[in-house]
Amino acid sequence: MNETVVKAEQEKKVDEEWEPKIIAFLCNWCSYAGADLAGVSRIQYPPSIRVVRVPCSGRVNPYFIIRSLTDGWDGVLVSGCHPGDCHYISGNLVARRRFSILNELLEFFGIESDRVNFMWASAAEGERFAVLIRKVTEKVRKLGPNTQFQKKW
Amino acid sequence: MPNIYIPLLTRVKSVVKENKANDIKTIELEFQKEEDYKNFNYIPGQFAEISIIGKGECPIGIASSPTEEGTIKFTIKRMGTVTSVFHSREEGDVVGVRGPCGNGWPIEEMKGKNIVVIGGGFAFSTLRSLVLYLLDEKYRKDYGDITVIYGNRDPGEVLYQDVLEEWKKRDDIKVVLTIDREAEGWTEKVGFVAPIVKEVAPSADNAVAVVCGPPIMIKTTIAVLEELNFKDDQILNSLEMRMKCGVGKCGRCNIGNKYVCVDGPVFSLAELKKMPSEY
Amino acid sequence: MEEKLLMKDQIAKLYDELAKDYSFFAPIKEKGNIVFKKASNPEEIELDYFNSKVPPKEVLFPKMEVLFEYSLDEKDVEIKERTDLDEKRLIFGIRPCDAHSFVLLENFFDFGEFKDEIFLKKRENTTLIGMGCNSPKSTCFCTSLEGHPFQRDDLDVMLVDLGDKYLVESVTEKGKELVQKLSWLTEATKADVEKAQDLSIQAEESFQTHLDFSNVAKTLDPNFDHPIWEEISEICIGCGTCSFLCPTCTCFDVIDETDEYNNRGRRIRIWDTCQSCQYTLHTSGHNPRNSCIERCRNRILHKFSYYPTNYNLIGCVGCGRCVQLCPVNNDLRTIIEKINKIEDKKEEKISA
Amino acid sequence: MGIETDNQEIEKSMREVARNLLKEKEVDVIIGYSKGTFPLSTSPIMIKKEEEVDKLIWNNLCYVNLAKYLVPKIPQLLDPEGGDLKIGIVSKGCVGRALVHLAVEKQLNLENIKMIGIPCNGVVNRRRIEKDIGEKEVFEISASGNDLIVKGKDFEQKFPFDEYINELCKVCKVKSPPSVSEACIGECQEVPSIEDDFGDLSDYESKTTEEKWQEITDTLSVCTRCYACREACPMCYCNLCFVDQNKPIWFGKTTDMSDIVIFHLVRAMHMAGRCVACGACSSVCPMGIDLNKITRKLEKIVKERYDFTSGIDTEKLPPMMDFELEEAEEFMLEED
Repeated sequence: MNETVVKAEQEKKVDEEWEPKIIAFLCNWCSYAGADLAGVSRIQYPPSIRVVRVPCSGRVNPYFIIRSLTDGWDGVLVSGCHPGDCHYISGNLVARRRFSILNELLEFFGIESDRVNFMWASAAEGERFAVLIRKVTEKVRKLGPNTQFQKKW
Repeated sequence: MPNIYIPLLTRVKSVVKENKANDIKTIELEFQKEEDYKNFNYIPGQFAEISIIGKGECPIGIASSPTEEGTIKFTIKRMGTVTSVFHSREEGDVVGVRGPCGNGWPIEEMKGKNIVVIGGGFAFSTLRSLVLYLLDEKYRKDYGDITVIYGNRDPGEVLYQDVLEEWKKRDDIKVVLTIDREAEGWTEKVGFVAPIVKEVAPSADNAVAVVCGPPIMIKTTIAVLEELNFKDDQILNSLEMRMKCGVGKCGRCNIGNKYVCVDGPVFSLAELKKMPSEY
Repeated sequence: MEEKLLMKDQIAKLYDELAKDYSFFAPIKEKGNIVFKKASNPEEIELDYFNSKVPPKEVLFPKMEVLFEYSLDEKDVEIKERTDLDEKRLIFGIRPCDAHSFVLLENFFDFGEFKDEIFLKKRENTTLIGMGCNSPKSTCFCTSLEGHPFQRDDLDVMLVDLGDKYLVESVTEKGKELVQKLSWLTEATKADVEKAQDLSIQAEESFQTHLDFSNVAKTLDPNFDHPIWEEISEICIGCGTCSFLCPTCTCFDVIDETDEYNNRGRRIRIWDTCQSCQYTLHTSGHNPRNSCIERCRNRILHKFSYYPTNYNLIGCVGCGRCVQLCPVNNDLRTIIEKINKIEDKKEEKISA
Repeated sequence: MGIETDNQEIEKSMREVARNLLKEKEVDVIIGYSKGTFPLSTSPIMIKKEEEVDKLIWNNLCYVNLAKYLVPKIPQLLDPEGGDLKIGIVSKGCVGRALVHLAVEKQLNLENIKMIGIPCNGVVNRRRIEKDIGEKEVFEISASGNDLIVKGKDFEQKFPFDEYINELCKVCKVKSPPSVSEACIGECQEVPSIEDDFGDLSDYESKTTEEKWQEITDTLSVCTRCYACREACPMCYCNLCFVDQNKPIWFGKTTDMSDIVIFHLVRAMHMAGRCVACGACSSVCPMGIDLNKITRKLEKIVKERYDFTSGIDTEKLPPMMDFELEEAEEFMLEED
C-alpha cells in the first residue's frame, strides 16, 4: 500500500461518520418521478443526495458537473430516461454522447471519474433508483471528501 | 493613501420603479458611515462605481444632485449581470459605492450662461442631477435661462415624473417633453428630439447645450444645434464606455490618450472632434 | 573604491543573508522557461540567462491579485483590506530593460488623482539588484529607446558578470545600504571596473536591431485612419501574447469570486489584454474596437503615442519579448519600420 | 526532408499554382506562409498580387493553421459588400482537415476556397528545440540528411528530424489535404478510413488517476491564461468563449490550478470530434505547454467510440452533432 492509500484509510477511520454530499441532476419525466416513487414506496436509500430537477438529462451541461466539483460537492449524479424513452425523443441520447466524452476526459485529466456518475432510471423504477443511489454513495464514500479539484482560496 | 479599489458601504434606502416596462429603477443609497457621505463630494455629471459585493461592479451616473442632502441616487437599467442583481435589491441591502469618478458637467464654466439641456430616454439621469443643481436656490442666480428638452419612446418611459411636474410649475425653467409617436393621454409634444430642438430653437447666444442620449439622437441633435449656430465648444456630451476600475488603471475605456473614466465622461464636441472616433 | 566584487560561488551566501530580510525573487528555470519566482534555495537561481519569459512585473503586478476580501452574511458585508503590502521584496538579477519597465509602471499607477496603492506600496518596498546584459539577443532593441544593456539608473544595485565574479555597484541610497550590510564583499580593482566598461561597450556594439523612434509618436498622431493599420493587423490572430508578456502592459480585469458555501469572497484583478474582443465590449453589444485592426492599433498607439503624450515616456523598453513570442511573427520591429515609412512618403509628397 | 533544400521543388510548384490562380482570377487572395524575421519562425501572409507570389515559402516551421483566418472573417477577406472573397490557401494536411471540418460545421463554403495542397512531413517542434538548447540564441537552422542543424553563437547542435517534430506530426496520417471536392488542387490525397492504434498514449493511460493528475497539473502549472491556444485554434470560433461568459460566471479566470485545469478540460470537451490535430495550440503557447496529449486523446475517444476522424469526410456528421439509440454505455451505472 502506498502512502496516500494509508493516509486515506486513516482519515476514513477518523471520520467514520462522514457522509458524502452528492448533487443529483434528475430528469423531470423519469428519474425525478422514480425518486418520488422510491420515496412513496418507502424504499430506504442514503440521505446523501441533493436533487436538482432538470427538464431532461440533455439539459445537463457538462459545466454543471464540473462546476459542482469545483464548488466542493463530493459527487455528481446525472440520471435520465432510458434510451428510447426520452420525453423529448432524443435528449438523453445526446446527453449520453456528452457524458461518454466527459467521463473519459475526466479520467484522462486525473480527476477521479467515480465522482461523476450517470444512470438511467424510469418513473416506475423506484427500487432501481434506490439501489443505484446506494451504489453511488458507496463509490463516492470510498473516494473520501473532494479536495483535489475544489478551488483553493 | 487609501486603497482605491475598496468601495464605501451603503444601504438601500428606497427603490423606485421608473417605467412601465419595469427595467429601470432608481435606487436611493444611504452611507453606513456619516463621514463617508461627507467625503463623497460630487458634482452633477459624475458617476460612481457601484457594486454588489460578491457579484461585481458597474459604473453608473449619479442621478441625485449634491443639493439633495443625505443620500445619493442611481438610476439603473437592467442590462447585464450586475444591473440585474441591482434590480432585485430591497431596502436595507448593502451596496458598495466607489467614487465619485469622472469630471462631471463643468458647472463652474457654465456660470452666467443660458443652459439648454437635451436628453433622450434613460440617459437623463445625470441631467436630472444637473437641472436640480441649477434650480437650487443657492445656485439659480448664477445661471441664465434654463431650457429642458426631454424625449422618450412612449409616455411609460418618462423618468422622474415627480421632479418634472415640479419643474413645469416653476417659471424660471422651460420644460419641453416629447415622445416619438402619438399616444393616448399625451398632451405634450410628439416627435424625435432633434426636430423638437429645431422647433424650440434655443438661441446659441451665450448658451451651452448639454446633450445626453442614445448615439443616434446625439448625432441628429448635434446637427440641429450646429444649424442653430451652436459652436463645438458650446455643446457638451457625456460618453459611455466599458469600464472596470473607474479610476484610469484597468485600461479599457481609453479613447486616444484620454481615459473616459477620469478625463471624461463629459467632453465638449470640440474635444471629441480632436479625439479619434473610437467610441 | 565604491565598487565591490561578488564571487560566483558566493551567491548562496548572498542569498542566505538577504533572504532573512527580504522575499528573494530571482530568475528560476521552471519547465524550461525562466521566470521570476521567490527562490526557496540558492541552487534554484539561474543567472546564466537572456531574459525571463514572463516579465518581472509579475512580482509586483501578478497574474492574479486580490484587491480586497470580504465576508458576507444575510444583511451585512465586511470588507477586509490587504495587510501584506509591507512585505520587503528583492528582485535579484533583473535586466535593465525590465527595471526600466518599473519606471513606466510606476508612472502609470501613480498618474492622476487616483493612485494605485497596491502597486505603489509594493514598489516602494522592493529593491532591485540588476544584472547587465553581456550578450543581448538579436531581437533586443533597448538602445533604440535610450536604454542600454548596462543601464543602472533604474536599479538599486547593479551587477556585471565578469566571468568568474560579479562587479557590484550600488546606485541608490537603498542600494548602498544593502551593499554595506554585505560587509564580506571584497573590493574591486581598477582592472575589474575597466573590464566592466569594456563589456558594456561590447554589448552595446553587439546590438543588431536599431530602430528609429524619434518620429514615431509624431507620425502616429495624424495617421489614426491610415490604411497601414489594416496591413499591420492582417495576420494578427488576436491572442494577446504580446501584451500578456509585455513588461509595460498593465491592463486588468476585475472579477468578484464568491465562495457561497462559506459566505466569503474576494474581488480580484487578473491580467487582461486589449487584443481580446471582450475587452471593450459594451453591455449593449456595441464594441468600439470591434476588429483586429482597431485592437492592434490601440496597442501600438498606446505604447508609442499615448504614453509619450501622457507621461513623456515611450511605453516600450525594447526587451523583444513580443517579437519572439508572437505566434504569427507579427514583428514589432517591422511594424515600427512600416510606421517610419509613412512619414517618408509624406515628405516625398511635400518635396515633390 | 528538411528546412530549405528539399522543399525547393514544393515551393516552386506551390508558387506556380498560386501565380496561376491569381492570374486567372480564380482567387482574390492567397493565404500562405512567408519568411519569419528570425530563425525558427515563419509568418502567415496574404497575397493579392501576382508579383508578390515569390514571398510564399514552405518549410517545416510553418506551424500556424491558416484555416484560422477563414473563420473570424478579417476585413481583408471580405469584398466591399461584406461577402466572401475567393480564397486560395496553402494547405498542409491539417489545414485541409480544418477546412473540411469547418465546411461540415457550415462555417465556410468550400466553393469559395482553393486548397493548394502540400505534402507535409512534419512541423519542427521549436519549443522543444528552444528548451533543449537552453539559454542560447539560435542564429540559423538548416537541414542535412535526417538532422536539423541549429547554429548560434559558439555552438552548433544536431537534432534528429524525426524526433524533433511535433508529437502529433509523428503519428500524422493525413499529410496532405483530403481531396474531398474540387477545392483541392496541388498535392492532395484520398483519405480512406484511418487506422490508428494510439500506441503513443498507452504509457500515459496506464498511469493511476493520481499520477495523471500530477502530470497534468505539472504540465499546465505554467499556464498564464493568455488563451493563445484558443485564438490559434481553427475550431475555436465561438463569439463568446465559455470562460468569458459572465452571465452566469461558470468558471474562474484566475491562475489557480483548478481554474487552469478546468479551462483546458472544458476546451478539450468542446474539441471532441472537432479537433483536427494540427498542434497549433501547442506551437503557439508562449509558455511552451504541450497540449498534444489531450489532442491525441480526443482523437482516440471519437475514433474508438464513434469511428470518426474529423476533417476527412464532408458527408459524415461529427459525433457531437449526432446520436444513436444503440450505443456503448459501459460508463453508465447499472445494478449489479
